[in-house]
Amino acid sequence: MGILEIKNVGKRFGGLQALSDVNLSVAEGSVHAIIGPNGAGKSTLLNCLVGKLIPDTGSVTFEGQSVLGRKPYEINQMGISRVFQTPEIFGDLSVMENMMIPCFAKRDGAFELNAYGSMMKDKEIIERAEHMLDDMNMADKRDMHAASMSRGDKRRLEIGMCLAQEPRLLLLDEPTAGMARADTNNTIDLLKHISATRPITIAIIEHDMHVVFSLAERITVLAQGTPLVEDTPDNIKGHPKVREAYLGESSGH
Amino acid sequence: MLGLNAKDFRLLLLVTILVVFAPVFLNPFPVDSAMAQFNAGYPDLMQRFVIFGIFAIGFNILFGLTGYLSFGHAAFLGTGSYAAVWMLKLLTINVLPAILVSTIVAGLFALLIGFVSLRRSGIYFSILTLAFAQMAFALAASVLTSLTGGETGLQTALSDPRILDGAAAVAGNIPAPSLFGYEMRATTTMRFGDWAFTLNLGYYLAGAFMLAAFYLSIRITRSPFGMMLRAIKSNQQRLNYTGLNTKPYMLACFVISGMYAGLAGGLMAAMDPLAGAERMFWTASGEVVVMTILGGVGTLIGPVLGAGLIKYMENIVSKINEATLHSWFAFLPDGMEDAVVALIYPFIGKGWNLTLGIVFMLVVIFLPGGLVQGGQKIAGLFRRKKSAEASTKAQTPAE
Amino acid sequence: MTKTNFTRRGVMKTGAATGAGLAVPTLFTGAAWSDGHTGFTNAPGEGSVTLGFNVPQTGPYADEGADELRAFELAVEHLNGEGDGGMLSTFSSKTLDGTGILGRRVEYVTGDTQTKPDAARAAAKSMIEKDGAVMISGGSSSGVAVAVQALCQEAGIIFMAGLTHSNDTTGKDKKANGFRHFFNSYMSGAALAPILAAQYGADRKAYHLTADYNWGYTTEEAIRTSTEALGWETVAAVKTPLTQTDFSSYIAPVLSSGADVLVLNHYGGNMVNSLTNAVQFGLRAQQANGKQFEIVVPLYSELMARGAGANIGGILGSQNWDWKLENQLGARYSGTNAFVQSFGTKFGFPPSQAAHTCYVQTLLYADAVARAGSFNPCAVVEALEGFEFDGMGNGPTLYRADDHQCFKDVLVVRGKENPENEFDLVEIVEVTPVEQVTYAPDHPQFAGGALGTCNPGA
Amino acid sequence: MDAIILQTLNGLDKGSAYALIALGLTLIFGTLGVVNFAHGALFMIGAFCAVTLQKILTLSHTVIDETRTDFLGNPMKVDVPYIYEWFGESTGNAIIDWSVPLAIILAIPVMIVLGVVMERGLIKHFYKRPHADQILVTFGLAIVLQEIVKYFYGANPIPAPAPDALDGVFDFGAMLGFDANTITYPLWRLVYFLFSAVIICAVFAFLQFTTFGMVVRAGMADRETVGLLGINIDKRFTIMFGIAAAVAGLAGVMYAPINSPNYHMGMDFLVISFVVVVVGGMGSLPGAVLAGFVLGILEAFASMTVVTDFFPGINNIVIYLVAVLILLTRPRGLLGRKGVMED
Repeated sequence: MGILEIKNVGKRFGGLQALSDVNLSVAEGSVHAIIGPNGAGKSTLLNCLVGKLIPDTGSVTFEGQSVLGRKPYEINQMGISRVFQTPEIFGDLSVMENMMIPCFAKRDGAFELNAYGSMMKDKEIIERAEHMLDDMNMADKRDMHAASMSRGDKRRLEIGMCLAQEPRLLLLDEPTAGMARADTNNTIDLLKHISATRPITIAIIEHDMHVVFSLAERITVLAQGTPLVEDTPDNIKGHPKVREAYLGESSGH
Repeated sequence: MLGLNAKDFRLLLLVTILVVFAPVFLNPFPVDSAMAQFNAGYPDLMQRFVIFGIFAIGFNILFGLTGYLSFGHAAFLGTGSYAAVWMLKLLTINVLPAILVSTIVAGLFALLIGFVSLRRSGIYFSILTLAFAQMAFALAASVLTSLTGGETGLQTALSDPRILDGAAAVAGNIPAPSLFGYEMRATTTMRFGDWAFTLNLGYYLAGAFMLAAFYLSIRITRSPFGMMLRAIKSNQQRLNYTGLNTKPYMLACFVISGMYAGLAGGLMAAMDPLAGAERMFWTASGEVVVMTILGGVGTLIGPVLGAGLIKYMENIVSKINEATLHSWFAFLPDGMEDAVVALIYPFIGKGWNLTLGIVFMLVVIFLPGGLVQGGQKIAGLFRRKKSAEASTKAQTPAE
Repeated sequence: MTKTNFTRRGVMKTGAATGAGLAVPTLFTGAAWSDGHTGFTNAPGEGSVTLGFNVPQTGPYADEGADELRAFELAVEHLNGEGDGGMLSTFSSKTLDGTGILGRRVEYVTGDTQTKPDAARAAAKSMIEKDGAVMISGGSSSGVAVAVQALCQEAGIIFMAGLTHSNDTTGKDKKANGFRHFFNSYMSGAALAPILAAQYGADRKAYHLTADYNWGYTTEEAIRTSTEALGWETVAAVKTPLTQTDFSSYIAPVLSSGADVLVLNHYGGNMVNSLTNAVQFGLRAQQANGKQFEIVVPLYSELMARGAGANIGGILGSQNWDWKLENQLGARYSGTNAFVQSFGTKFGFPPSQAAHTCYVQTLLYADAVARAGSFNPCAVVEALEGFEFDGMGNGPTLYRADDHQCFKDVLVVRGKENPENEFDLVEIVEVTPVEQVTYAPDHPQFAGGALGTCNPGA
Repeated sequence: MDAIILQTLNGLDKGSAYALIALGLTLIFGTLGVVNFAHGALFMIGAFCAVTLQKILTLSHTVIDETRTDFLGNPMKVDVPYIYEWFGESTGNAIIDWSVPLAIILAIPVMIVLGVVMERGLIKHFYKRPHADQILVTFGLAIVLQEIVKYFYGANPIPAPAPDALDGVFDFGAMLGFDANTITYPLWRLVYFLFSAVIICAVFAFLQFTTFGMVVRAGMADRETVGLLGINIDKRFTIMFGIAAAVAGLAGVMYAPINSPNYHMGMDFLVISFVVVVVGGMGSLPGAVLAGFVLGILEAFASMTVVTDFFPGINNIVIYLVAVLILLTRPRGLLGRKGVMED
């Protein structure tokens, strides 16, 4: 029984069957990649996991509890954090404030009317946030305007913000898309480090085979809305079906 | 001090000094000099400064922090006024219950309207709030006349029951709103040579409320709640995916902001027991938007400055008439006097709106951050002159 | 009550006397007005007295406000003995001699009501608190008049209403410190009804369009009551929103309703638009129930007539005063020509009824102060209550003590079909004598409210 | 039945004014994303183009007529329009009579120039500024334009009647088989309706069938991509601004005979036109037109006594009530696109 169980999930948009009969199990503590050509339904699947979309059929359970019908923030509070394709951070806020928000969310839950207390005097939160910044090697950027950082730093901050909530499952949506090689490698190292040092499950949707094969312990190949194969990276590399459906066209990677 | 950092405390101190000594600062010219026209230190205008300051501070909590532009905020001010006048009519001429009830009623009204309007964001939210306010105005001015006094407005009357102190009224005259017997209009004039400064009880009561409101707005801005509101403005999606429910945050903010408006409305009624429907018209909502932007959106002190500037124009510039102009320029030769008067005349008196429009444009073109930015520029000039101490501190938000 | 006698001129004098010292606030408690010039709000100093003229300077009524302001300027000139004296020579009371009021030179301050009760009160308060005005006058809507009147009552200032036509001003919202020279809705109804019956017949069916606010309500009620008493039937009375600009959807159903008269209980911009729309829809050219279809506008004003252009041709309505009155109806209306002469000479065109009422109100106030020998509001109230006068352009007039309303003849006018210029748009049809428009103080249309007692403030 | 037909006509007529103003506004607001509070003022200036032309045509010199006296007893001064001297009195009067339609010729260049100057001189610098700043600057501009008009023309409405030939009523009753005079409708209002239909069609045709229109439409959809293609989209947007101003101005010119123009008429329409644009859906031109007519017709029907008897006061609030209901059931208005001005 995996930490995330996807059973018979289907989703239709008008005439397009985006997902059909998707079955997937992500083992606790693993790094699981979901790959597939454009339009294979990767993003739709991800959106079904985080509450942005509700599948027409099937079930999605996280640690045995259904996530279907729950709002994104509720699913997040269950222990699933999401990293976006383009880093989604609070650009108008300082880096420290960015980090404090998930700390509050972890401690106080989805809503807390703390309108009178001073944010800068909350020792517990400040310590946690500073600790997380240290962890992410961003302590020196503490007071920077988040929007003014490089893309790589934004990505790093976003991942840090997700980790600050101590999620059991981290979902990443093409985390290296549009990144320079050096930034990509940094991100790979960071994720490896996270996986090695924390009791966390990582599910990653990725286009870049270099990233996938550097990180993943298991890979699911999605094509035309349905899982084609699921196996270890080594087996996937040589799998004829995968070559046919996917790798052939993306040999450039 | 008071749970504020040094910088915020200094700001609060500055505002406190301004409020306490406003009767002096606003009357810089001797009473009988030609410039006395520009004195603004009389009770009504000073009351308006602080009351509209409260309104704008409250509006800024919503708009400045979350970026949600309510175009119907005057509805809460109006509701607060009606509630306050009804309290003055039915319960007691003491203003405290009226102010309290006006804040609560406006808060409840905001809860209702916010609950519906916050289902949408951006321009759709703005239009929803506008639509609700316009409906409130239209109904108050017509169908609900028995409740609101219609277009004429709701006033206190000789026949009001006033359960608590109705009997104590002086025969033949409606009692003036008071605080435990001290009338809001009670005024003392202090004279220093040619200068006169007017101290008014109502002003100081409103001023005290304004300081409390200002202090509270600093606390809110610096609180975790305030940070969440700024986070909503910055990236609502990320906030949702960080396990935070934006809805109650927005609603709480909307209600708080509405209560500020209600407090302002209640104070207006306490200073002058009249509540009219036009307080809810869209132009009144637009006015607070303009005050906030003019002063500086998202800054603590900006909205108060914006409110002050607009009320000053409305009450001082509109009162300068042609005769006043002639008296100012009487020292010039006749032809020149007429020419100068003719040149200035379109901008004052009945032309005060023109001046207002020009000021709006000049401020927004040359001071993109509003009056606060103008102040910072001036302060910056002084600082540079003093020394080259470069204070490259990190950008503190919401200054 | 700790309300200091705050007068700028007074301040100057005492300030000079006490030197640079800190004056102790003086406490006044109900001093009798008879012992002089203290004991009330803004008691003027020896040299001059300040009056406050609060008129709309922005918004739709700004032109009317400008005309009121001209009249005030003229009145102040005449009081101070400048210009040709205007109505001072025709006024039946002869206490005013062109030396100001009680020997004090008259000065004035102006403010902008914006035709909003709130703004009007702010402007009035500024005049009272900052400029030391002892009387406020002006305004061009009943909402403003009622709001400012209440303020003046509270502050202990005399309010001489400008253009306000709602029954409420001297009805349920009347105040001891407030006085109205202008006529009201009831008088319009009482004056118009007989003439309508005479001109259009007694078996008419009327359709009312009424502006959805207080003035509209009282006017509709007055016209309905008066016309129904003479046999007219009211087919429908429809309320139109205050902010309406296009009245087509209210005009369109009129013809098919079976009505043969349309009564437009609208004023200002509302009236210009509704009348224009009604004429556009061809109502004036129609026959209904075998009769010519007619339109009635209970309250006429020269500025509105100008805005409506040719559409006012042949339309009946009532007015407080018209500049042609004396020329056409003789010496009963003396004062009219004197005023028109001085106004026309100074500004180049004849005055409006708004200007007239404001001019007269200023003179009446000054005269009352002079007769009472005091600026104390209570003395002024006493002097004005029950005051009978003549020579102010309206014929013999009474300021009734019960409600502070003036009673005088009311004009019924008709829009000219081919006006020669933009200042001569109406012709006088008839003047309804004062007896016919007088009502009992407790008339149901004026029920509720009480004058209270005069308040000298301080 | 006749009442329903009449109110439908009224609704279409109100709707055409709303639609025309909203059409121009949506070009600026719905697509360029600029909150233009001065749009109402453009409408007002359009109406004053009609007044101005009337004034120009009646420019006069003064002749003193000794035989008559004025109200002060002085010899009467009589104004004789120059146009009488050039064309004779009857032709002159005919020209003056047609001044409103003629004002279209004046309004088109005036409004386009005004729009372009506004965009180049002011709005251009505000594309990247927050909406708040756009509100303040355009609101300021609206006040200034309004006050300038007030300075020259006063606050009182100024009548600008339709030509006599178009001033009557049209009898629909006879046409539809009812009795004569049961359904009559003012000719000029029909003219206004047809005129707006023509303008609306012209704007749509322009955007649909010209290269210019195609680029603008592409620019509305994705400004950056079109920019990358090397097409000077900014210049085209300037022209678009001019067109939007012209549409508002023409709506104003032709509106002048319906209600006498006054200096604040723009503000009266401003709020309604924003509501119309948003109810129609941000970024949708057909949506703006549709919403204009829908709200116009609903407003007309809400004023019927059968409706107000049932729900007193509904005629005061119908537009806003409907706006609320539509926005709550259709998150992006009637035909709105996703992602325009939602944050």
